[in-house]
Amino acid sequence: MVPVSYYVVLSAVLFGLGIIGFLFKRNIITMFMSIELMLNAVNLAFIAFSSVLGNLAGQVYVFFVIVVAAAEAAVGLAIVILIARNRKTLNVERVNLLKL
Amino acid sequence: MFVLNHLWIIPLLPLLGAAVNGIFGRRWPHAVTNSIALGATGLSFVAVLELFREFTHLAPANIPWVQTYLPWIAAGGFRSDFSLQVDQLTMVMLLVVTGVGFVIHVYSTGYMAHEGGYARFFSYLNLFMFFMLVLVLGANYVVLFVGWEGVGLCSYLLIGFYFLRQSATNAGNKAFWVNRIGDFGFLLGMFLLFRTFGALDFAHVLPAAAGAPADAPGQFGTMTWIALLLLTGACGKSAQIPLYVWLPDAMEGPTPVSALIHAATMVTAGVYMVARSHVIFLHSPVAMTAVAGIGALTALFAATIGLVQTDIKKVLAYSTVSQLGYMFLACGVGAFSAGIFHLMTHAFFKGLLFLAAGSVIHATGGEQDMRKMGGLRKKIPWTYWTMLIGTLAIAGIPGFSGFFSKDEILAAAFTSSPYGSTLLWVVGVTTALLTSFYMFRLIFLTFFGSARYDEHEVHVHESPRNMLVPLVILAVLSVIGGWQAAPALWGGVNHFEHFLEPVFSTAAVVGEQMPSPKVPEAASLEFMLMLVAIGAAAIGLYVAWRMYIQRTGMPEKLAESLKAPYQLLSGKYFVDELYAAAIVRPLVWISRNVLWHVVDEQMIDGAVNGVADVSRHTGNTVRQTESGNTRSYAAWIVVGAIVFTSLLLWLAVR
Amino acid sequence: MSDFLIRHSLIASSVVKIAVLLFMVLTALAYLTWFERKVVAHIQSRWGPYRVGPHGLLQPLADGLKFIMKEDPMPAGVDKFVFVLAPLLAMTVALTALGIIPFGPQEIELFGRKTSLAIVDLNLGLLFLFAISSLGVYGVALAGWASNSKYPLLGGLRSSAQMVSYELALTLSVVGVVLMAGSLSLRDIIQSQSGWSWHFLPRWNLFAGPLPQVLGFFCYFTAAIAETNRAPFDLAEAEQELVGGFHTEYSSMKFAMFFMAEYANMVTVSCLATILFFGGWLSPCPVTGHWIWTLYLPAAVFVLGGLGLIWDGLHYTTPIGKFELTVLGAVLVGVGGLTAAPFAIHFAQGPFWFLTKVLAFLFVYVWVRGTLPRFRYDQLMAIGWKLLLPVSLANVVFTSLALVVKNK
Amino acid sequence: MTAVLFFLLAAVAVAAAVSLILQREPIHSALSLIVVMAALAGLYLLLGAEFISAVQIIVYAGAIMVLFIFVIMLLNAGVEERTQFSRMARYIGLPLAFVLGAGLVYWITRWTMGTASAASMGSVTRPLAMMLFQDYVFPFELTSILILIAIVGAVVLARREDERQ
Repeated sequence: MVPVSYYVVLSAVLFGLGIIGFLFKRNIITMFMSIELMLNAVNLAFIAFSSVLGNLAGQVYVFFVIVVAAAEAAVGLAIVILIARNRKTLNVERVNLLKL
Repeated sequence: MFVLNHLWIIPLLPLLGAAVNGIFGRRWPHAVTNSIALGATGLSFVAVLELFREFTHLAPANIPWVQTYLPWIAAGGFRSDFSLQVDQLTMVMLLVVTGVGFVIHVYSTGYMAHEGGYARFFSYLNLFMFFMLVLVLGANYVVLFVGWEGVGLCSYLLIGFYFLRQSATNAGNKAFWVNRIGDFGFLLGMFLLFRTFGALDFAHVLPAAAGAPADAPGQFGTMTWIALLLLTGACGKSAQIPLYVWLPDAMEGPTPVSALIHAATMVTAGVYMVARSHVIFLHSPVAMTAVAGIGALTALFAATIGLVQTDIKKVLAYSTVSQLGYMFLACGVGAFSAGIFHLMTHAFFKGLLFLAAGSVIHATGGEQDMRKMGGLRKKIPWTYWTMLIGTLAIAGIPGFSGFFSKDEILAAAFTSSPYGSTLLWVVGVTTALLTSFYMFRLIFLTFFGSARYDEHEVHVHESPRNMLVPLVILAVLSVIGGWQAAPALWGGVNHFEHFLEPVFSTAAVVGEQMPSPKVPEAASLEFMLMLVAIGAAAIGLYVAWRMYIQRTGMPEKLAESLKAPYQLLSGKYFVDELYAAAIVRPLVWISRNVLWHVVDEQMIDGAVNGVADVSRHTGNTVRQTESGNTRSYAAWIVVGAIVFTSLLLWLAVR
Repeated sequence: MSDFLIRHSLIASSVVKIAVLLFMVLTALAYLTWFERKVVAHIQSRWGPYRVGPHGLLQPLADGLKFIMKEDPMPAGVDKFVFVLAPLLAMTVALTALGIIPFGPQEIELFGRKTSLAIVDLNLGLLFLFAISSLGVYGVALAGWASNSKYPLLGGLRSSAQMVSYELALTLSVVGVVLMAGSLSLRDIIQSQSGWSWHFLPRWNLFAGPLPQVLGFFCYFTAAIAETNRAPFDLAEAEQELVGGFHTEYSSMKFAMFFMAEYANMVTVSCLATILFFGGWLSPCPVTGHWIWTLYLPAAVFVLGGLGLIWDGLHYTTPIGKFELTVLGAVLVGVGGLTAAPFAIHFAQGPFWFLTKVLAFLFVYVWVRGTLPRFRYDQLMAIGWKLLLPVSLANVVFTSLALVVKNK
Repeated sequence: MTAVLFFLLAAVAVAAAVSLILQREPIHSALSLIVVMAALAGLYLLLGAEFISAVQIIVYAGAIMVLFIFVIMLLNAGVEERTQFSRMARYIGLPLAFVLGAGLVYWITRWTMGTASAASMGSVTRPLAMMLFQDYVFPFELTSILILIAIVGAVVLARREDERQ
């Protein structure tokens, strides 16, 4: 059997990758995906712990996380559409009016 | 027992009147305003009468009757409630305040009928009534102080009632400031009281003080300091040297105000306070001497100034000051009941005099200078007669109220040891002489001789009835007001003194610790003194008659011959100028050059602007991080996440 | 060799089953096209394919040859990876979904290991079926995007929107059945429908249970047609307006993959309809008592069909036709005899009934296509969101209420 | 067996995540993300969370990512341009991410945890449902409300100006 710490390490790695993606992608949609990646990593950790602790609460929380992610995607993508419509670009570095 | 159980009714009624008139009165016709103001005052007067009836049936054990309504300040050991108290002294004050107050309210409806701000005037007046009643009803120094400050406020408002006149506003400010000085002393005295006795309720303080050891003559102990500080407050409120300067200027206010506030009631608050805390004063010979000295000095001083004043109200004002000096003199020689007695009679006749003067002014169309009057006797007989009665009363002509009270004071000043002394008595008698002189001078200048005003412009007319009725009432009171003391003349009992006995009995208690205040005086001596006093009054009357009826040219000659003293007197001893040079100008200079230009502009504004600059510059620097670039923000978020996570893990492992 | 197989019997049996299934399914798909063309033709009173082989029976072969032979151009400026990925994805998903369908109750012995008549038998079968079929949209969407051409893009957009919208209704319409069965395993669902009410009416979910799932079935079937982008919901490939829709740029094998994926989806959906609402492999008539003869229905059908074919072949015009048809008929008769044999008769029941029902559904599919005109896009969306979704929700609510009442 | 599967899926997931970052074509990133999710679903199966893994596929892969791709197609998002306006992210971003990831890994490895036992709990679907609809019913309803709000918000946001009236 695989020690749970492996799963958690994997989730940590995925999380870190998500952060890197979030930091290094310029495309708003891709950054969004990176966020989803982080969420998934967290879910993995949840599930791993729930299975090692024999407690289903972890899975319940994953359920909620997924729901929230869905809502977030709906609203966020709507916002992305607005941005693309108004600024004619998806590059976050060109969407920087809010400064100084 | 209704009013006794609901003392709050008495002050509350005027407050309601003030509120209603002040808020809505501006749109209402005078009739409504009158009914409200008079209703409020009259009702509270009725309540006081009822209270008096109930009070007489009260068992001596229950006196003073204290009613505590709600706790007000409770800080550490300090506790002060909204509590009212009734005893004989309060009773007298209540009767005077509400009675005279009501009468003057009635008078005002006539006097102010043609003035602007009618409702405002009555609202202020009612407010004054409220605070004055709180003052006399208060069961501890704090509540008393509330009333004290409140009446000060109302006096300020009413002096500056014609706020379009620069002089009026200045006078108001002057009164306010001078009173501040006194109140400062009063506050310090209260603090010291609390520090000494741990409470400010009369019920606690006075017995405790009675039990405490008295200061030896010439010793400046705690008692002395308390007494002197309280005396400062009293001097401020009751216009004694050196703080009397505001009262003459206070005549800028409407005449009823002068009558009610600056003659009958408020200015006597100082006397009331001294009498209220007589125990403390009795414990310090120094303080007693100070009170007596200040009183005597003020009496003489003001009287001399009054000799040469030409403004009818100014004369009365200075006479008020000197009469107040009389009261202080009485308190100073331990004859507190005499002082209160004079307070009452003075309230009657001085109120009467002011109202009459007001009537004269009203009749001559706002003329206040006596040199432009004369021969009004026939034209305004009612005013003339009532004012004459008042003059007789204040001059101490036998049979009139002033005679009894003044006589008592003089007797006490002469006889009562250890405080009394011949000197005080001499001063008192001199003052009496001067008083009768300038009062009759006023009468002769105003009502006798030939008319010195322009007949065609000024149509002299008798005042309306609602002004005359109060005059009559007060005149009657000025006559009979002193008769309770009459029996003392033929060895009977002085009812007034007897009535106040329980209050000042503590004086007797204290008396056992020191040489007895009153030596049993021989009736003959008493009689002698009385004769001298009457003589003094008569001399004053005669001299005035000589100078202003027989040989009307005499005063000018006199002024010519004695130029320097005349200038001195007419210049009121240049006290105002002295104060201006010694205190006011330096203060102004310091305020402008130090407080304004240095403290305010440099320090305070500097601090504020400095703070603003600092924050602005920090903002400027921090602002650089707000690049508007989401990725930078993300990086910052990561930094935060790292910090937070490491912290959590550290806590978890630690 | 054999012991190796026995040691890894799980893998081995799976491989075998997959191979068999693939063969059958692909053939079936091929002949499904023939079937559809025939039916539509007769609906429109045409003959349909007739030339290639008797009754055009060899048409599918010809089509297959054509697909393979054709040139496979790669349009300019396409995203090559995605362009290739899309049809594969569609195909894979469609076929994977079929792997969960159980075709019969009995278990078979493979390499000394009993396995069911499905490639995998999950206890969350239904859920996974939806999970996989929900991936089907990618094939279409990616194809539309990768083609770098406006008609495919529009088609892809349309179909992805359409699929996502109807997936909701599809999933919700099934919940009623799941509630009644109390399980997500297809096998359990079928088992829960066994039995007869009043001794003649099978207790299938369509007309039995606490609440007959008529509404559920209606929603399911409508949504299913939309899911599979079939007429009248085939806007993604509306020839008249979008040329070919998402597969405009595709040709030869890639196009064939889309084609097969579509038909595979049809089959899957029909199977699911059978399982969920029509009692899967359960026989419509009780096999007990004096109904026992129904055990021989499969054999009878096969034999009669075979005899009919032989008769038809004898009268057929072309010699090849004569030969083929008679041979085919003979084979069918043989199969019929086989199914009548005592050792196989019980085993044959399940698959026979199952496939019969599926065939019926496929016929309905074609029938609908031949009958109904295409919807407008806004109508499509309106139906999806404003009709099917509420109705299926209501179905869920009522079913649960009925269950509560029943369990009281 | 499970170990092999684990390392296989883990490798797939990490590789796909890396490619999500490296791809410049948004749609490729999306596809990589889908792969990650599929791999994760497999891992969930290994961990015995079959229901969640199905949900993962249905919701994430089947709905959310479809939405992403839909938007990408709608906006016709091309290759992203590699601008470097943010010095912050450019210079210290990578170190930061590594610090965080490495730190997490380090701390995790320091702990000794039991082994994940997929078999330990049989079919979790029923107990999960019980938990969801009994113990966690309130959060559940809350999330439903959240979804509703999200729908409304998305509609309001995404409609065009001229459709307002």
